[in-house]
Amino acid sequence: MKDFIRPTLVLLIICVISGAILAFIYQQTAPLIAENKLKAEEAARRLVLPDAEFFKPVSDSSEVLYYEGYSADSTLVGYIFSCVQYGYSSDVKTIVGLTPELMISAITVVSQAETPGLGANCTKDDFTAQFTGKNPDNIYVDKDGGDIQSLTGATITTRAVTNAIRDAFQKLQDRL
Amino acid sequence: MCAKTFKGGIHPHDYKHFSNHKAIEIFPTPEKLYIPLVQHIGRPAVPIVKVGDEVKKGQKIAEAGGFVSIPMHSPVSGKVTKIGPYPHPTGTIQHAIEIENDGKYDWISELQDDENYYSLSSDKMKERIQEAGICGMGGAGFPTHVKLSPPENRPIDTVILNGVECEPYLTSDHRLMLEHPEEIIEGLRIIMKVLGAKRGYIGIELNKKDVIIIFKQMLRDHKNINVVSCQLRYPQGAEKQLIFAATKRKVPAGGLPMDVGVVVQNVGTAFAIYEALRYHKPLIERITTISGAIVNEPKNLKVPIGTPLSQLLEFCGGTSEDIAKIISGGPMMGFALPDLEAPATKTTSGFVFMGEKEVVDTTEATCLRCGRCVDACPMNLLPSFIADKVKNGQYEEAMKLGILDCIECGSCGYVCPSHIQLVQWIKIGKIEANKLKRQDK
Amino acid sequence: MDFSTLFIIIIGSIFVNNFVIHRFLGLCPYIGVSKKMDSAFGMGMAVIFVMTMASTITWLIYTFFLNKATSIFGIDLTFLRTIAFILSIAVLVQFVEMVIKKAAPELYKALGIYLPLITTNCAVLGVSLLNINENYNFIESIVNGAAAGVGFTLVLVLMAGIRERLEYSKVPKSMKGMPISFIVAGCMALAFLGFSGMKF
Amino acid sequence: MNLVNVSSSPHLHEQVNVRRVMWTVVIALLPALIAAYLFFGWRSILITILGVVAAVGTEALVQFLTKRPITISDGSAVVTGMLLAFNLPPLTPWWIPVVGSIFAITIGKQIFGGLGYNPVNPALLGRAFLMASWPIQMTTGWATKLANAGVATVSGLKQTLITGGNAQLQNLITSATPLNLAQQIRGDIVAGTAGDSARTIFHQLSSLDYIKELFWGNIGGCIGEVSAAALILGAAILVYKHYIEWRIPIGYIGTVAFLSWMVGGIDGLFSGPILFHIFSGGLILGAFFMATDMVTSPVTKNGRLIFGIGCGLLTVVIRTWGGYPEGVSYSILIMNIATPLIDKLTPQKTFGYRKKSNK
Amino acid sequence: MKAIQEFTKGIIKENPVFVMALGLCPVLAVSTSVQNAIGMGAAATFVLVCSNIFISLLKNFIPSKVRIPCYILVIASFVTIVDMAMEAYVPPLHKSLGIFIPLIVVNCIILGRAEAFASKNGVFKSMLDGLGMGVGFMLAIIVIASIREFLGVGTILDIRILPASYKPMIAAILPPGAFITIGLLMGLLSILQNKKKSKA
Repeated sequence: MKDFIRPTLVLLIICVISGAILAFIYQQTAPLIAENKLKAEEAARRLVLPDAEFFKPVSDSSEVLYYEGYSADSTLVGYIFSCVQYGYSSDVKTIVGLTPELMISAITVVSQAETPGLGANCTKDDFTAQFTGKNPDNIYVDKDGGDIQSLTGATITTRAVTNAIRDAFQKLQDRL
Repeated sequence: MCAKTFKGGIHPHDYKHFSNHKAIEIFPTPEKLYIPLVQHIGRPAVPIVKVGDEVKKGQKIAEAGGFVSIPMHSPVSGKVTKIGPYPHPTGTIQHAIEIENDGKYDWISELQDDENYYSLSSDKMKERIQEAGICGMGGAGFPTHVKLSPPENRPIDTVILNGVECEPYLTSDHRLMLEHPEEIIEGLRIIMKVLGAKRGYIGIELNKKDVIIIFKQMLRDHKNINVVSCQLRYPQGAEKQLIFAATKRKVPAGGLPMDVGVVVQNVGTAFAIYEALRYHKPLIERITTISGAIVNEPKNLKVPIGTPLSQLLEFCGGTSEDIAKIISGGPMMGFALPDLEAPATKTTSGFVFMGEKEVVDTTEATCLRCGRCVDACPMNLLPSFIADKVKNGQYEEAMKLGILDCIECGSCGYVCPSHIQLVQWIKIGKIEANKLKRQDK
Repeated sequence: MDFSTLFIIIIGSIFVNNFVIHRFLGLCPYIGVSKKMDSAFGMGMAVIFVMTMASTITWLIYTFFLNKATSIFGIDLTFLRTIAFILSIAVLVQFVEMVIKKAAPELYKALGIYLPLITTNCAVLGVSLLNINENYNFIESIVNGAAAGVGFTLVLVLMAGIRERLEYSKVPKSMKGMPISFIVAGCMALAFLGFSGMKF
Repeated sequence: MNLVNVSSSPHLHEQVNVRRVMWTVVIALLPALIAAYLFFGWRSILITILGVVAAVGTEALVQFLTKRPITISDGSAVVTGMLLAFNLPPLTPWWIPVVGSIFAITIGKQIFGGLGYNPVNPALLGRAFLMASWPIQMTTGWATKLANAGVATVSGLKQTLITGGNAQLQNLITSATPLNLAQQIRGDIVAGTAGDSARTIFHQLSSLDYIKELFWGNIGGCIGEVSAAALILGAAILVYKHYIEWRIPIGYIGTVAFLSWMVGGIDGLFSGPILFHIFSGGLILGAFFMATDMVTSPVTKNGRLIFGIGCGLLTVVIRTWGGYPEGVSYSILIMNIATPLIDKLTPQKTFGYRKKSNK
Repeated sequence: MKAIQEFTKGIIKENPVFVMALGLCPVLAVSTSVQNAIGMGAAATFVLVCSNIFISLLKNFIPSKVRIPCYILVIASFVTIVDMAMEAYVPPLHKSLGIFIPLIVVNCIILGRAEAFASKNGVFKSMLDGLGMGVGFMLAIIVIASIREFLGVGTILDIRILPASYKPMIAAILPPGAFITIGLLMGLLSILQNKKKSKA
């Protein structure tokens, strides 16, 4: 019986101690992590809508649909929405900024795991810059007859970004 | 008429044109003969003569060493001069009885002509065959009386005479069939009677059309005997392949022809059986082909057993260039000999001589896994895989791949683009595999 | 139940994002247990079994104990994820070993020696973590676990086939063993790139 | 008596050896090269020569460095170099075939001990490597003789499609790789995002007139896959010589034909254009010259059939749902990897094999 | 003197990756860039050193029957700490290493050292051993990552080495590149070792 009790006890002790330590560290880091996340999101928003000072989420009953961006004097300077579509080998998530006239002010690809050197180039400025000033309702990849120049060798990724923006915009259009 | 055949196999050039038009010539008995005690499968024969004994032609000089063995008879009258080791046409050294020809050709007893041989009882027939020292004359040399005594539970309904002669160069069976068709048919009838078989077939390859025509004509009255014309394909003459071509029966892997109720005999054997029954003549001579591109006069010879090869070659006018290879038997399955000393035996269907140009390069390249050996294998084995296993000493694996079912026909080696000596590897592996098998038992 | 989603998960985990050659999970057994086809197959079967079980159990643990939104405790314990998963996998493997030993001695003979190796197979923990990361639901997690195991078995058996053949080849001395196995793995990964970007 | 040769039987041998087989393959590939020259110009020859020279040079160098006998004269490196170059676009940069050949010979072949030991086809491995490394160079640079007949790119064609113009479709389609185009159109049609003009083009592609063009080679594509006619001529040599056997090519092409008929169409199941799928892309080249590569295909007879069917299945799967327009080379590579397994799972029954009798 | 050996052996003679072929999954998975390699190496080293110290400290306290679960617990705790710390302080790195941070738990190097070394040796020695192994592990990933990043992107640590006109060999940073690189490196190492042996 003793053979049995001691190991269990030791295991239990170690469990409790490590659990306690982890809980402590978790409490220390959790706010930091949450803050990081917010910061990252905020940074992305600022990137696509540089004029805005603060953002206001506009939500449906359950989820956030889009953000409104306001300048320091509380005038509406644009909208921000995020969209996602499966590209070549991963979900490509894009954040899009719109001017009050509903033209694209800027976009940024925040997460993707496309082929390095090809699809992964969709995060580069050369690529994202071409969206600025376009009407999100009518963007197509050049191979589909539009004027979004596709990444060399990565039409599928390009299409994922472009179509995601268009689709998401068309869904939101009535609410904006 | 549709020619019959089997799956797999190869189409080598048959080289039969050297000698297939040459009538059988009788080779004059030489000064000295060397009669090996092993000319067959089974126990060696036991000499019953001593050095110095006088022997007559047809006299028994060695007794069968057991049931699976045959006696030997002197092909000549003369004196026993030596009993000892002598080169053998399998490329090995075997004990042989040396007899010096006295030039008298005295028979031990004059040949009888027993016209009523067919009415003999089957046991009597078998006895006479056994006494005549007959073994399979196609190459392996299995004692004939053993083959004619199947166990009770293996009834034989079919006898197939093997006149396929699929080995290139060899024409001895061809000439025999052409010149002695009646005797061969009689031989077949005897075998059928001994075994109580109802059907008989004679398998002949299409490159012997003349023989096929003759046999067809002669067999018109024999409703139960048919000629099977076989497609030109090597190894059509292998037992299992011939049985399949003639009867569509498949001999089970690891089994014997009698498992499907068939016995196969060589046409030469049938001829010897006929002679033994009708004339009480022991097996002391046979037809042998001496051929090859470098042989000046390729011939089919009726040769006394024990004649050294050197004399046979001399009789054929020697060679036009240096001999690079001497093959006892056909080039596909025969043995390469180191010199000309070996004598002709009961199983020697021919000797083939090759010059420098004909000898194939035997340096092995890497296996390309092309699978040509697989396509060629008449037994549907995987020769290259088996050879790989043998090379690595994995004999059990090789057994699983059926190494013991290999009939060593050489088709795989013939087609291998990498010139891998597949048959050689398999032969080595078989020895080891057999050892393992015995251990298991 | 959306079958097409499941189908995509299955194809994805077996071919497109094969655990071993695209996600680099379970490399140790991939290199270590791939010398003979029979043992590779045995290992594969054991892994399929354990991966499916582990996916099930870890998903349940995560959903009902750790994740704040769905937990019965109502507190966020996600930071205990790693510990909880690895311990439950270790216990699971032990338990499976015991059960198989009693219930199916034949199976135990075939799989027994591989089971202890599986605890430290990162593919098992990996699939559990991925199920959470990908937000798979219960059925999807189980299917993903099984499919990942099948994918693992597939490449393991293929690898074993090639390595058995390499036994007979003249690989340079310095490349023999592990180095050449990695080269083969590289060839496999190149070939499996053919599946990338597959969409239905 | 001088020493005579006492090797084991058989003492006869067919007039065949590795060198002869390999050089015959080279000869069998020449018609396709000539066709490439006719349709794409001298550059296709240059690319091929670069591939061959790099392959042979690498083989010699590696064998010299590892102190093995140098076997470049057996022609196998030449075949590898040629096949690799045949899988490249004619206008690809000059260094592509060179790098590809170096990779193919070192990693694909010599590292395993040389000819006969490589688990996968070196040329295809080289191509897969190039495809992964320089996809842009590998998927652009198509040449076509009829470039002046209209807009010669897929994008141009698609543009016409979207704006709805149907004029001179026939000429337009003679551009880039038709397979690529067909897949894109088909994808759009199935997804319901394409108009009637897309359907027209798809039907044009599968029309008999167009398939004639495909057959003779009046299309864009890789150097070696341009002319099905020239390839079949070369393959006939190999079949006649018994260097390739029917099971792999027939199993392969048959499966592709059936499956593409089943799923490759735009009007539901069993509406696919069979001939289009057979003659477009690299199927003929792959089925006769690459899948049949002796070293990397199964040895057993049933195994070869399974291998061919597997190649066909994967080709159609990749063509229809994959990220790449063409699945031939990847499907053969994958089946190469499965070859030892196939060999093991398809043991041959020995002649006369019976299940253990109940005796 | 001897203590130094405990440290250096892990770097070359008993290098966990190249010589003992342990912990391969993260080595191949995160070696797409030198930055990732350093991050992964540092994380693993931290866990190695800490777990070695603790296990060495607790070696007399832990009954041998449950030692493996105990080790796993200790290791998992440290891994979780690293995981949380990285997420809090270096989020981009945490993101790019992904599930390979929690997977340090099943890294055979760590459990292997705990079982083979720390449970039998003193605290100081165990620490040095852990440090040596960790550094060896880190160096190995860095070597592989340097090659892959150099060929596959043309940079090292995001500093452009090759001219911009260099067309990067993307395959090097894809899975096949990882396998082939490590295969060739191991082959190279064994050539060097053979040379050394033949000299000695």
